Amino acid sequence: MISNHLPVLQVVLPLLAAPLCVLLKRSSLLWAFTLLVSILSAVIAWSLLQQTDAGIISYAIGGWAAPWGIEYRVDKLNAYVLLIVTGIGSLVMLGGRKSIEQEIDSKNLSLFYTAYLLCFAGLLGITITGDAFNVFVFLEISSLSSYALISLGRDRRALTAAYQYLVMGTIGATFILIGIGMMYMITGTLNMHDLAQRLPEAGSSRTMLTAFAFMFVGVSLKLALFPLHLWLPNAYAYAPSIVSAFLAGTATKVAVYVLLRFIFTIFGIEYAFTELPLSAILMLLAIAAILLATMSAIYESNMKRLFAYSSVAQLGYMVLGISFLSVTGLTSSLLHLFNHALMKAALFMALACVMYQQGGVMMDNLKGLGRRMPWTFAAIVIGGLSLVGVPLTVGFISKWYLLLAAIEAGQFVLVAVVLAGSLLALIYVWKLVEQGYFHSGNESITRQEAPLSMLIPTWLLVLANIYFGIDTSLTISVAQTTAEQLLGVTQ
Amino acid sequence: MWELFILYSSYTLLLLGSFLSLTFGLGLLRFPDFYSRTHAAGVADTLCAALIIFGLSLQSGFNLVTIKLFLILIFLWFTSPTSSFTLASTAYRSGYGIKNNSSKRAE
Amino acid sequence: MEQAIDIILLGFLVVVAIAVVKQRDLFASVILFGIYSLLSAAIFVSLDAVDVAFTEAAVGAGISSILILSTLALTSRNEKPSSHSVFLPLMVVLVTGATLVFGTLDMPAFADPEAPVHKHVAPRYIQDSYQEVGMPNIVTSVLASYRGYDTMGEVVVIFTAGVAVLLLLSSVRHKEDELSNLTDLKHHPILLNVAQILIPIILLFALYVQFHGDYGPGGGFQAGVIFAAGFILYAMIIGIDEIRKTFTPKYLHWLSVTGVVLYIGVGIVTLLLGGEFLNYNVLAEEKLTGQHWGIFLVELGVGITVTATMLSLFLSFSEVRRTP
Amino acid sequence: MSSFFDLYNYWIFIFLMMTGFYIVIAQGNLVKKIIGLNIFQTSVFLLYISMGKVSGGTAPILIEADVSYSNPLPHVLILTAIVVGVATTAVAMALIVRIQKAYGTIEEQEIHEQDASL
Amino acid sequence: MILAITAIALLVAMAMTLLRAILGPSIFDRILAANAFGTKIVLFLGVYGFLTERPDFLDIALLYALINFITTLAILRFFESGVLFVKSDEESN
Repeated sequence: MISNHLPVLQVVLPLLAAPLCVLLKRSSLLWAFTLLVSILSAVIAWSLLQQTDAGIISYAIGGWAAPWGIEYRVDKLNAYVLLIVTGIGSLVMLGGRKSIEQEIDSKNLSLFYTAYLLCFAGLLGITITGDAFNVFVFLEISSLSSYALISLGRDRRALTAAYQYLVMGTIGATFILIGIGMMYMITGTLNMHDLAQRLPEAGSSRTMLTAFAFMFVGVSLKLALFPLHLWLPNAYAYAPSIVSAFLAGTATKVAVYVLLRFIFTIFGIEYAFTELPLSAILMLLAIAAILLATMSAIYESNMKRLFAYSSVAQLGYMVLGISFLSVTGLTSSLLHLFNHALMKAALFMALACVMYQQGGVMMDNLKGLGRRMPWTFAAIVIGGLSLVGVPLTVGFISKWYLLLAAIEAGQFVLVAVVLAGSLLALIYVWKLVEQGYFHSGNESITRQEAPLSMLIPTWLLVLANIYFGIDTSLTISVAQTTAEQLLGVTQ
Repeated sequence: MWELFILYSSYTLLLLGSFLSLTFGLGLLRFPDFYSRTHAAGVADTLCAALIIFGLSLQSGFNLVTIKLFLILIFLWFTSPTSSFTLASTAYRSGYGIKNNSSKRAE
Repeated sequence: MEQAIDIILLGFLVVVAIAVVKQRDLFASVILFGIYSLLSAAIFVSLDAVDVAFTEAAVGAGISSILILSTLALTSRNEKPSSHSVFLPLMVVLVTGATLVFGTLDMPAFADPEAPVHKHVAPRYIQDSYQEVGMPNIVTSVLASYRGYDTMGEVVVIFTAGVAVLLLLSSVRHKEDELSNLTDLKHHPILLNVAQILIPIILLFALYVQFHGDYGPGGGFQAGVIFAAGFILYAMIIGIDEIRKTFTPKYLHWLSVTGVVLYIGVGIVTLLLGGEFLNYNVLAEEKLTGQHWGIFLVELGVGITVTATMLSLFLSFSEVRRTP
Repeated sequence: MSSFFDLYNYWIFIFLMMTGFYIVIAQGNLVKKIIGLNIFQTSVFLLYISMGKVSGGTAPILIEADVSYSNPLPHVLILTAIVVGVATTAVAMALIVRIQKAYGTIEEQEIHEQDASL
Repeated sequence: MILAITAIALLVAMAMTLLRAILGPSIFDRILAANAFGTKIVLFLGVYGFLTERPDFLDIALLYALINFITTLAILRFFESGVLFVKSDEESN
């Protein structure tokens, strides 16, 4: 019986758990409770992914059939993203306790976990729903809670970063709202599946074009697609470490999912790529993101900002993959979605360890870190190499597929761009290595390794980076079937 | 006959109310300083509301709508003068525009 | 006639909006925004959206204004002229606006009954909701039953805002036992008397709105706001201390949790009874009775959470220390 | 082809939306930006509601008489959106209060100057 | 017809009130105008309900009256509590 209700439980479980945090006072209990909820969600996501083998799952909430009520619609793509979000969430939470206790005021702990779970539930809600307006509602749940979470950073700049994010995020959400309104105006429905069928029937019109434009800009704001990424570096840099790790691993991935969903499912490839020059637009934005954001990262001295800029660049790779409109390209995007979540979660977790021991994540804090915190620093180096795309790491796999897609499309300029991006990334990774291993300074070196409770989850993520870089059968098969499903290719 | 009488008295009340509301607007706009504007607003507002609401309730007959109309009237009668009074008193306490003209605190 | 009224009201809106842009006094901007909100609520009425008008008046003109005012009281009143270049924002706005206007060109004419919007999903709500849900107010049926899940999200949004504000302001708030000289308006005897008469009426009105939502405009959200407004009035005139002692932050937080849990709980119960999440039909033997119970309970949940959160927001802001 | 009188409503709403949007991106005071954001959102709500209007229709609360009703769905959506709007405003205001405490100003420019001078 | 005249008269009064709210000059004028505007809109909604033959939505007008009162008081309260007013006073002197 319960397996029929899994789609709704996926969201309702953390949503119900969030207010219940008020019952718990002790930090350890709160942490254990949140972790339990995260893991249960991951289990649900895993079994949903299994269930999608048999076809698309549709769940009518309230018992009202699809276009009238709100539908949860799970296909391979959502299930895959759900698994990423819940998996990263669980691992981050597993290692988060010490860092949270250190960075968050003890009297705010229960509210913090409430907000965290709300954000978690919001992201899941966006991903799983089959109703366009419901996306907006859950988007706001996750956004509002993430504004609060970001503002909890110790630096006062966290406040301005959160404010900036709030303004940009609300503009984005309002644009999405306008887009949804116009789509509703053309078709009279809000259900995505129904929209997908009725939009082509309505024929292309200027209203539809505007709807598309507003949805695209709105989602791009949430996605931090270049040049709308300005809120992201500060938001990730000044948020509490665990929040950065969680958001970097999940929030932008969900935004990419929304982009995919509305381009491929709602508007359809036909409209988006044939009638509109979307491919070219995406390609240009992606190239700009890859090159410019990576360059900004090189000059950054705050590590969290550095990796935040690199996130913008990595999002560029995902968007580039989409722009090819081929199975290989899309596979590379989806792979990168997963891989980048792993890399960034690992890196930000490692930075959380640095923050925990050193009290800061500036370049200076890295001096001699290779000897003071060897395990943590090794994690940062491996994560960095994965970002560059060195073989035997996950980064290599997605870059490889991206290159394949570029070659397939005959776009040799893009091959050059991807390679240049990787080389530029190598520069900032080398800067880290140099600081960590060669600038030991004169002070006597004392080992100050992070506590095991943080180190183990970090290393789990790092090992996942390596494991999925070697054994690619699982990820590639899922990504490939999803890509085929999205493109409507049947084999 | 009776209905006609009711209807016409309703019209009279409404027209009177309209006239008063115009007077009120004019007073608010044209009076030279804040306190006389308060006067215009406070006096005309209350009577105007009463006239219009009586006029409307005559049209509706006696039902839930009338009750609501009277509730609104009571509410307005309580709140509108109270706000005007509080406003004037706050302005007075803060020493606004008592001797020199309203230009002092003009922003 | 209606069109003329419509045009005049819209004209007012335009004038107010431009005035807000020009205005440098933030207090005046808030007052103008309140007017803007009231005006748009009047337009909502003229567009037949009475429930929306109800909410907009309560929220936009009421709660939002009060929140912004509370912030201004803690910050500064005058906006400094910015040396921003006007050109770039103006361009962005012009391009966005032009895109939107371009989009309207293919839109169905205003109020066209043949527009696709009225042809696909909505007719079922209008024709069958009375048989399926049993409420004369279609908006309530759709809100609480057909799209009840959105409304659950809405309650969670409000709850999230409450949590976020508590988190943000906790470090700058007065301690619970630390009494500060929060002012009241008790020295106005007239005000005091009026308040004592009005407040019970307001609370009664809130109850009416809460339970009359099936038949007329209203429902849990609006009622919650009115409830909170009543208490806020009390706090402003008779004294905030009594309110603070009655509704401690902890108590309010518990209340808002109760509301959310009540809403989700109804969903869980329907799951356990074998229906889909929030399928109220299974709550009773008779489908319509089930719907009635379900809607009653979820609206109650909404009302509780909204009252508690709005009050908590107001109190959070009013307890912020004035000195750093 | 639609004529001016069919669409002027929408255009006024768009003008209002853009006025709000302009306040958000052009003005430097943090509170003012939020007021602009509210105006922006309220105008979007107006746009939504106007598409639910049916000429000759009446409010979607059933009455005995045989009349046509306006579309209730946009009303429901906007009810939710209004709530989201006030929630955003509340969080923004709390942030502004904290920024005032931390920086002593709520002007964007002065905040940037303070951050840059670090 | 008469109802329409009343509605128009109220709208004209609203326009004048609005002008006062925008022109100021002092904040008190604006508050006064905003408050009066609220009253006018309450009356207008009443009349409008009768004009469109669905007068059963007077709850909204009632709510307006209430909210209007509360916001006016809120504004005044912050003036009474002094902090702001004193501050801006010092600035202007």
